[in-house]
Amino acid sequence: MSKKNPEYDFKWCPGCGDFGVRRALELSMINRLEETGLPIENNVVVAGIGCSGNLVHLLEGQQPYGIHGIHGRTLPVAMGVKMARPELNVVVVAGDGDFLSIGGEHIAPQAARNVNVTAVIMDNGVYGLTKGQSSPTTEMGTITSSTPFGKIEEDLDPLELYLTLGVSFIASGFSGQPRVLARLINEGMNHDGMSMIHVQSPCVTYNDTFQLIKGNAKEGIAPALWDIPEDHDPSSKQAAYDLVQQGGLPVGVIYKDEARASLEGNMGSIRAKARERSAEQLMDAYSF
Amino acid sequence: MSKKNPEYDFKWCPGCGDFGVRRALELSMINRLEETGLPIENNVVVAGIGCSGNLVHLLEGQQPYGIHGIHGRTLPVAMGVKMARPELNVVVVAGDGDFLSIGGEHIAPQAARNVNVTAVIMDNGVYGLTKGQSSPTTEMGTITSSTPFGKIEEDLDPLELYLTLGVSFIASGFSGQPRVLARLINEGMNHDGMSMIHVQSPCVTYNDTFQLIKGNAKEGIAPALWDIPEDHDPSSKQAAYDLVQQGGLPVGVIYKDEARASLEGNMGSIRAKARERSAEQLMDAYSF
Amino acid sequence: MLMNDFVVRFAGEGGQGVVTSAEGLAQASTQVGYHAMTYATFPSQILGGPTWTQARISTEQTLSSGDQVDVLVAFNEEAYETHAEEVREGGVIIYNADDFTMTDPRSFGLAVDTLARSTGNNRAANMVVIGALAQLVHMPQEYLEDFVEARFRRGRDNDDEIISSNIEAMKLGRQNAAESGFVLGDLAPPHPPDYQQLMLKGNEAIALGATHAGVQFYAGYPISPATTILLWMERNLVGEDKFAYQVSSEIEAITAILGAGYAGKKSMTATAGPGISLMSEGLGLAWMAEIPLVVVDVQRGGPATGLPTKTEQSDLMGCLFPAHGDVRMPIIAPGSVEECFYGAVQAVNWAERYQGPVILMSEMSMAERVQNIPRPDLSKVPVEERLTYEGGNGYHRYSGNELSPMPLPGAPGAYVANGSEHDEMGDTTHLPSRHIQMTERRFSKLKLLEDDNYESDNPQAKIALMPWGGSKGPVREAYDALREEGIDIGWYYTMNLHPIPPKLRDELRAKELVIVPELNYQGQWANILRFHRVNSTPITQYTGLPFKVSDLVTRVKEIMAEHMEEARA
Amino acid sequence: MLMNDFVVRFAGEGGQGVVTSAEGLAQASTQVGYHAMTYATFPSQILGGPTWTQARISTEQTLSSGDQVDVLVAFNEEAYETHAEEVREGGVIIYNADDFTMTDPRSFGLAVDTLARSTGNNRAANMVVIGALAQLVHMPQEYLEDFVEARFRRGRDNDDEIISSNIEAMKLGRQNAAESGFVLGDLAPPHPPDYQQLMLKGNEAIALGATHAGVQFYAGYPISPATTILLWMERNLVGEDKFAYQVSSEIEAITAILGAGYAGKKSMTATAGPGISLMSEGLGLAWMAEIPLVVVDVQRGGPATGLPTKTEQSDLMGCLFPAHGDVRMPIIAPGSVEECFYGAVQAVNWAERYQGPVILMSEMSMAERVQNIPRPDLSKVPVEERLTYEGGNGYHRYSGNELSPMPLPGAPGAYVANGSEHDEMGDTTHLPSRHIQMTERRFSKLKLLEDDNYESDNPQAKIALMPWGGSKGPVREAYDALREEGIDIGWYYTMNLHPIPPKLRDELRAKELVIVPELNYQGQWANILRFHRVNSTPITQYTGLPFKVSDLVTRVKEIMAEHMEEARA
Ligand SMILES: Cc1ncc(C[n+]2csc(CCOP(=O)(O)OP(=O)(O)O)c2C)c(N)n1
Ligand SMILES: Cc1ncc(C[n+]2csc(CCOP(=O)(O)OP(=O)(O)O)c2C)c(N)n1
Ligand code: SF4
Ligand code: SF4
Ligand SMILES: [Mg+2]
Ligand SMILES: [Mg+2]
Repeated sequence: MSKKNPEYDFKWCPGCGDFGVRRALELSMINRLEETGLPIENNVVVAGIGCSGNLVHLLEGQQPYGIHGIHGRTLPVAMGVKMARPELNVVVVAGDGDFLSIGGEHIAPQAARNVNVTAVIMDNGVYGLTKGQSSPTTEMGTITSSTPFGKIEEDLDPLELYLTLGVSFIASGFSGQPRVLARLINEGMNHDGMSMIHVQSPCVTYNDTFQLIKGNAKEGIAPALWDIPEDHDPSSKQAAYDLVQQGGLPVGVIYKDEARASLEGNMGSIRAKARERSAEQLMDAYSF
Repeated sequence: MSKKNPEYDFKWCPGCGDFGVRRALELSMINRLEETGLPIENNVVVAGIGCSGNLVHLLEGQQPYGIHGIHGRTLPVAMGVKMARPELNVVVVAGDGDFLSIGGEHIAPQAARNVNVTAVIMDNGVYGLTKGQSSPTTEMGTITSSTPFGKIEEDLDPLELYLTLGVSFIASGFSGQPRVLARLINEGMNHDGMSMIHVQSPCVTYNDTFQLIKGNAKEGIAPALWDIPEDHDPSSKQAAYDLVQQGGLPVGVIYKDEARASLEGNMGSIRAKARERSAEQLMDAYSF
Repeated sequence: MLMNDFVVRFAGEGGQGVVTSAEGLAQASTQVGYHAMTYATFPSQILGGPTWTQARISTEQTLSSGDQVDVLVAFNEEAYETHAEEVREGGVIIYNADDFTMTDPRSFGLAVDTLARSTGNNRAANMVVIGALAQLVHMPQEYLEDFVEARFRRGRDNDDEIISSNIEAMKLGRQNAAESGFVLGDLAPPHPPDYQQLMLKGNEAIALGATHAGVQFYAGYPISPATTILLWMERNLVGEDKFAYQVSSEIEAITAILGAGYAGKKSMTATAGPGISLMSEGLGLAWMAEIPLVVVDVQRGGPATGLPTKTEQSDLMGCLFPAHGDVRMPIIAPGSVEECFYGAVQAVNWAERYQGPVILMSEMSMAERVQNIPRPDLSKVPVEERLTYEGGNGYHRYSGNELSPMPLPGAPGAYVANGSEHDEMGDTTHLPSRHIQMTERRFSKLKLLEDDNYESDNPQAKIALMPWGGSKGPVREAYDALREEGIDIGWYYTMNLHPIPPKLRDELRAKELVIVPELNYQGQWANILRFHRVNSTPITQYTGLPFKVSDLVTRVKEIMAEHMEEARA
Repeated sequence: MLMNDFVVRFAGEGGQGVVTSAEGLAQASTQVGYHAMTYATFPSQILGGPTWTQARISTEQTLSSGDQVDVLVAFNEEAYETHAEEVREGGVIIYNADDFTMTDPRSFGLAVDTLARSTGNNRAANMVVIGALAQLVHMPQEYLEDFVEARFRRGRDNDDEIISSNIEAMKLGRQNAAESGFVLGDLAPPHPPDYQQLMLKGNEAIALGATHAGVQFYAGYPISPATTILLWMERNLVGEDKFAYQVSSEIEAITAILGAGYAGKKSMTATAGPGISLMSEGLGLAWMAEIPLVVVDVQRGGPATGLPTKTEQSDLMGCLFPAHGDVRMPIIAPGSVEECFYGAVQAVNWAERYQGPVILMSEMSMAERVQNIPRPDLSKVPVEERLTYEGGNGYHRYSGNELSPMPLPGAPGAYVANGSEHDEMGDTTHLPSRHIQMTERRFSKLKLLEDDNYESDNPQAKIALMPWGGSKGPVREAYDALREEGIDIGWYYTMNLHPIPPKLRDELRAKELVIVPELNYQGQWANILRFHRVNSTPITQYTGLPFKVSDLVTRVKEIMAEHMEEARA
């Protein structure tokens, strides 16, 4: 909302990867509007705390609803919104620190429930907003402001984690490709279940990985980025594991389980079994 | 301490699996005393909240130190004890709800750090102490007091999770085999890094799985329990994954990475690089 | 002689029917028009373990479970050892002759299980006990038979069998009691109320109240003594547009209901102290972003894991000020099972009315006791809906210094519910003027919750008693006793701890002294009253048990005496 | 005319040298014997963004950063627009002529970067500014040169080059200022202290104090404005038996230091409000199980995520009563950078002495400002060690109603540190007698922390001022001003908010009125004083900024007038 709003006082650093992710989300919401005819207000963006989370304020154009709450709690908040109002499209935007460190506890349960929300994670391998501390995805050995002698923790592989936890839709992307990313986000939104869109979105100020990702011919740096081949079968978990093992930054859909019911779907089956009663009827059980 | 202590007012139900786990831990501490000559007070047992956690009060014989704190926080408390006093042997005892639900957030970081503690998890697939609600390892579809129409969440595979998170020692056991279990616990204690001993410890009151585990010839129920074959190579992650995929209840060491340094070891390398200063010396930097 | 009051304590091992006997007696009595209240304790272990339950039968409304035990039913020897001294003089002890024997002159044995088995119905043991108890106070047999009829007539083929065996069991109990020669007196006949009643526990009353108030979203994590609310909701909050679910922690519970509240649903969770501590940050966010939700704190002994099966009123400071920053939660603290129902309705109404978090503070002792209450006439219990925004886009959700309509996702009026300080659209800002406006806005909304709902009695007295929450009953009984003794003391009570009714605050300020009996060490409510410039002093108890009326009477007199002393000095 | 006081505000974009210029001027001045204090604000974004820093140079000890701006250095036009009105009349504005031009009669331009470049040292821009400022108050050039010498002489081959270019830059600044014709007066010569000094920030003082007190274990999670303590510890708390580490959340931080405290190490974490909320349950456990640890709360604007880069004193209730159950944390709130050091030492000593959690409440404004303080003589700052158990096994760690020696793992005396209510060995129990004993034991230990350390001035006055924490400085300045005007008002101050020094409490009770200026909405400390039966009234401000001395003077007079009114009425 920044353009319209002089009081809002946060800006991303010039060149920050998050600009591309913002563009991608704007595009995907417009695509969705065209696909479904549902207004932009039908989207709820639940944002984590971090440079990344500020995306919810920086979106241009027609505005979705947003929640910018406390650090690490995007998933349960999103679950609350979705299960209260299943007709809404709920999107989580958060950073690697917010989602994988302090918020890490919420991934497993949401994956087990297969809550139908789409999470877009802006992974820059660092805590940006607090000025450059290490995050779970910071490479072991890296020197950051909080690891002055090098990080002595093994770095986490989020994609493998999502697979193991049973996330039913997993895609990987790069902030430098907003249109590709938008398509992945839309596919996640259309998937009836939990969707993870894990995005490499470099922090140019504290952990600039643009060159590593895109490569640099002159300096003989091969790009980490690679497109997932057409023939990859996202319905196969084994294929997904193998793909993730190859390392680098794969772009595309890694895994997709369309057979599994979402939490909303399973609640339906409960409703079928259960007998709904009014407060008056419920009181009768205690009445004399 | 119960025998000596009339005021202590908790008892496990007759036949509870946790009796066997208690026996195993008593044995492993005695083995350790014989191996190392270090007194029992050199052990610190950090207990979760649950029927399982009461083990710390119910241990017979010579008493180790214990912490019986709040629900779900055994791992970070244990990390604090261990990194403050690396010479101590730190053991976590907790239930599936305490460790995998509310405490689930702490596994990934401790695994990444490879903190040298040994965690003995008493998995009974239910919340025992609160009288029978579903836990992350309760099978999907199961009817419990908190899932009156059947659980609609996929159940978690703890062993696969530990592997993905990079736990450096992973064993699986059964409370019905205290001596086998004691050996696994001792191997975990001797491993320099994070050790998970995941134990099936049935809740006879709310989720009695003894028959499923041990099988019942008459009723044609094959035992879920199987011994990990001699030829399994615990140093191979792939072999470990394959083994876990086979399902059932494997007994033995699933994975063991002896190459990786523990957090304590890595701190040593930092100490080598860093220059230690006294408070007086540190003040000099600001002095004039 | 005629008794208006009959107190029985059942003690034994978990699983011996301690609870079912007590609740059976209570039910039998209320069926025929008596008032009844039980008090239950729980063993900390799962199976077995020493436990006891008390039932009080009275011709009048019961305020406490009574500290004068007329009859002790001891199911085993340990129970006898532990509770014998609680029996009033002239009282009787019935011991389970199947389990042990003894020679206490006040006692006679009852072979509970043997007698039950002789009726061919092993499960009728508690009927044997009830029969014997009825005999001791000459409660007519037909009373009991009505109850058995009402309880076991369920349209099964063997209904008649079951009913006759249970009646048989009661008769055997009666017969044995009669042979024992013990008599307590004649329980005065009941004055059957002419209105419909409910017989239920505090947690059930809260769940029903919340349901009537329109709660449609419930997320919770098991914890004693709040678990039964979660289980109730999972069973009953089902159907279209309804959601009840066990989440992975209290942090998930509070943030999930926050999302639901934002999305427009009336949402709630219930927990105990440890959960309240974990919900701190989420409660602060709900306050900051102005999101309606209700948190029920069924208090147990604290701090930390504390005393999960004991009762206490020590979470007040933690609930009023759960988080960092300038926050102060609206607090409703019911004082009876009936108030649990109305308090729950009010909590939901408050949350919707002022658009923010509300905490309903109950207690273990109310959560688990059974009590007869008048059946609420739902058509007379108003339910409030939140003020929602109906206009177009470009709305400023946080404009002004007072409550404003709340937009709901899906409809125009998109904004960001923001936990950082924000401007009128909900975007983050650091302007001093905005922090001033928004802070005043958040506190000004509390005014919408101020009302005049409080009890007062003998208002001209210079010294007053003011209990809160579950101590209301015993304190009221003590108050009545003191007044009968001719002592000039006033009575004040409200469920609305924050905001406190302004008139009540002013009345209290005018007192020389306000005495606050409460079940905690610090005198938490007494402290808060001094916040309000009321001269208060607490009577504290931190045993994990409710107050005894007799103790209260003594201690109030002591404090009044001291006060006179000082006044003279 | 002679000036004793010189206040300069530097305003511009993040990255333009706003902070370095201010700290450079402060350093240069303290080097030659002036007192200096800066006040820094931070842009909420990472690069750029409007920001300003103020430096106050004085011949006397500085208490606040000053509300009379003598000179504004505007690095860009927006900065001029925003801050011009803050300049006192007769003040001067220096604007960055490389960035913009303007015509304010009070102003002259300085081509900061061009001039710097002309010396061949692009990084000397702030020296140009400092030179110009020195000229305006006729600060001798040799003062500045001493500073440059001291700062840049590092034994590098090009030291001379760097030094001469910086001196050259200053001279150019001077020259331009002189040509501008503006003069403010002559800054009175300093009275150089005859003792060694430190020039540092509040967070650095806390880290140093903790280190001196023997903290060996630190776990933390990044959060403004506490992050710098974590980073300091990770760099400096290294070596055998020391551990400093970034964990995955505040819940891990509090539970990890709890484990370390149990194991016998002095342990600490630092956070801000949101972290305090997440530490609730862990703090309750430390209280319950009697485990020493220190939590530093560097307060920022709240509630929730609040105002991360602004200052406030609104966490008091959240820190005193962080959790459910009967808990009340010891609180130390330093009021200056110097007290940050001594407060930290005391916090660690307290934790070890009473064997429990202690909260040190600092504030954004102190955390980030640079100030000169006397270098502490560590040999005179006592460090306490916990009372540890030395005997054999079979020890009852929790026996009695008072502090008892604490066993350490590895040695005999094994027990269970238990978060449930427990008996003397630490095993869980539900006996009322135990809950009574342990509750009284936990609160009785607070007595060990009571002392008589407080400031008082003009004690016979009927009305007194009592600030807390970081508001001490401005309130003291206001107090001095009021006294000079001949107003009869008293002064009280202590770092020990809980337990409050008993003598102080009694003195305050004797007052007609105690006025409490504090940076929050509710008047949190004023409320707590009424807990203590002190007649208190707050002066509140909730802008995210510190008090202005002039505002305080006015508001204190108003309140005193009202009070007289009422007294008369
Ligand atoms: C409870 C709590 N702890 C800590 C913080 C401080 N904090 C704000 S953002 C952040 C981490 C940001 O890292 P990440 O999630 O990776 O987002 P990025 O800035 O890199 O986009 C932290 C620690 C907070 N706001 N709340
Ligand atoms: C913060 C908090 N939430 C909830 C509880 C209540 N509680 C105690 S034990 C427990 C779960 C026990 O399940 P598990 O960890 O599997 O242990 P088990 O009893 O099955 O051995 C819960 C929810 C608590 N003590 N603290
Ligand atoms: S600090 Fe990094 S992540 Fe944050 S805005 Fe700047 S570039 Fe982006
Ligand atoms: S409830 Fe289950 S887990 Fe708990 S003691 Fe009984 S059998 Fe064991
Ligand atoms: Mg990041
Ligand atoms: Mg379990």
